[in-house]
Amino acid sequence: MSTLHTIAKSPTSNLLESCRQLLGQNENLLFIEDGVYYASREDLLATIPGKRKLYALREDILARGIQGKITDRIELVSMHKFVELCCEHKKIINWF
Amino acid sequence: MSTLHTIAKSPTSNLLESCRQLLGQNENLLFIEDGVYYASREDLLATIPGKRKLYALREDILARGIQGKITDRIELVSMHKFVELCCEHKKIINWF
Amino acid sequence: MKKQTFTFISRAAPYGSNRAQLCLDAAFAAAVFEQKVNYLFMGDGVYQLLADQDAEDIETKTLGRALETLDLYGIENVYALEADLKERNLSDKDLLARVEILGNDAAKSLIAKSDRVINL
Amino acid sequence: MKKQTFTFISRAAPYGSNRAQLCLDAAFAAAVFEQKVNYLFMGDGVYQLLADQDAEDIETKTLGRALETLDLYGIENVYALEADLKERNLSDKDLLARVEILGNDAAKSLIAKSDRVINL
Amino acid sequence: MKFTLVIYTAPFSHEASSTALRFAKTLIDEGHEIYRLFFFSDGVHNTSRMAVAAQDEVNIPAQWHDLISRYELDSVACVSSAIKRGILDEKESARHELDATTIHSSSEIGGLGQFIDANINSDRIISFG
Amino acid sequence: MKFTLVIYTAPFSHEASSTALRFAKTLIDEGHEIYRLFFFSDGVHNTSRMAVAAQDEVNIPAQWHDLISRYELDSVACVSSAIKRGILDEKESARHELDATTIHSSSEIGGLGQFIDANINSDRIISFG
Repeated sequence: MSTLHTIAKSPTSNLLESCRQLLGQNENLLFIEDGVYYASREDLLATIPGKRKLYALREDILARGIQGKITDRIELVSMHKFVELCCEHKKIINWF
Repeated sequence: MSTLHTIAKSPTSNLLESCRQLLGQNENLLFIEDGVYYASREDLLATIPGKRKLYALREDILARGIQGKITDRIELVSMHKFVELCCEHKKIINWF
Repeated sequence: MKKQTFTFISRAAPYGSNRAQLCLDAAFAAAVFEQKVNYLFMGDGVYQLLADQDAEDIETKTLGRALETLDLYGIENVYALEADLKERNLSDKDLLARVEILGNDAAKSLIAKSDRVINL
Repeated sequence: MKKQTFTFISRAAPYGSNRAQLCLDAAFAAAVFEQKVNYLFMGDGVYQLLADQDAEDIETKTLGRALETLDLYGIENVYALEADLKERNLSDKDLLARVEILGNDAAKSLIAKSDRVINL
Repeated sequence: MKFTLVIYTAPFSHEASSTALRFAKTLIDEGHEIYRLFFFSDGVHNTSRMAVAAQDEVNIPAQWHDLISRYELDSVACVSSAIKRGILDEKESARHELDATTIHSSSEIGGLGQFIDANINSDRIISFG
Repeated sequence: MKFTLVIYTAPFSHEASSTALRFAKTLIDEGHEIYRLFFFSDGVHNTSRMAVAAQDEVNIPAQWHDLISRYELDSVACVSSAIKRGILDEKESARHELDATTIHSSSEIGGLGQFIDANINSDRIISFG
């Protein structure tokens, strides 16, 4: 029952860096929209300690054709799972 | 009669870096809107070789209260001078 | 009405977009409805705190003036992120209002204690 | 009608915003009016070139498919910036269309030879 | 669970309103309650009844209207955002001596109080922008 | 010199349309010719006749309308951008069976051909976004 952060812009936005400044222990991340490009950037994700769960919205990944480039740490999720993640986390912080 | 580049977003946008990739010899830069924060960032402007002219729109500087923080390389210009600069340069490339 | 702790994170520079004003309007509304309000300036949002703003020539309301009224609305917990001030070469002498400068860890615990986080 | 050289710089990722589509629409119009058109993908714009795009599930037109028709419109000078591909770990094997990969200096001279630069 | 969705961006220019729409449909699919849709800033354009989409494009405001009508959702366009963007109901249109309304009948114009109320009374708030 | 201004963003959300307006006034002050104003993407909202500004705020669409009318400027809202954003003239409104127009009478709806034409026939093109 911790916090879910969503990130909706590409790495050019530096939103992950901003998010990381406020990211607590055991808080999880979901990449959506242009944010899913982060899921293909192992170099940038390396700054997020491993015990945090990293999710990315499948439909946004497929739209952009990056399904073959996703790093192992990412779990692809459906819109249904997105809703479920919102229920499982008490607080949601949206970065856009 | 070269090219004038305008930059309209704050340094968080990395627009100056993008512009620099395409910045030719003797091309000049004008910072407007949130782009004027660049005029207070000597560290970032250091990447632009000295012979280029760097301008910033005075009304945007005054709005933001950064008139005391502008580096020496910057020439503050009025809207009239902005128009004049557009006449003096054959081509204008707008970064936003 | 239940009383909750709202934390507003204002990350946008003033004037270039309406985001800074939007965040402020929402915080004023939370205060009017007697919620507990924290206001955190982060990223380019710290530029909102600069003294000597005057937006008359760009025909806009001067945002800095509105920030000076935060405490009139009962918003007294106003913070700015230290790292983001430093990155922009700003120190507390440049700032218009009494804001508390926070490190990332202090900001994290502020967020952790909030019920709602509005992040603009 | 005078014939001019237009260079379109497309810097936005597809789908997240309408910028990529906007730039393409403008370039198609220039081609229809028989202007000389260069099309340069830069920054996040290089993401538009990825093969295997399918935007059906987000209920949008698949932009990659439109890019494949560039040459049908007579737009044959299609370029991508090498540094921006590299930063995103992309190589020419990932790309859908025949694009010429340019270094910054080659791109600069492309721009220098253009009459109009539309930069989105 | 009770959800409130806050939408900050206009349709057609950003993916966010389309993501929000799919998220809302999924909430309903799964039996969750939508406490309120709150359209803020450029998001108010999602409530426009004047938007005409191209044939190969989804008319997002029309889809919002269908969803809101069908499930009788509470849908609010922030008044200060709306009127400066030309999103007007009968009352605002009359007050400003204009001759037409532009908001879909399924949404109403309301104040930031409804934004704060939604924050207090929903289990979850998600912002799309 | 002959200038064309291209405006990509909506008023009230971004400074760009306000900068463009001040730039246009300065051009006129200095005796330059404005060949065309071209409103593209969200920029079409600058031509809305339905926008009602707050008392302490400049009504940017109204100011554009005054400037365009007074100096009889050529002002075009891109058709594909406009109709999906609910910016309609009489022809588009009738064609889509709507009951109102939303564009100021001083601007017209036109195609991207007018964007290309402006690029060809102006001495300078400046984009605001």
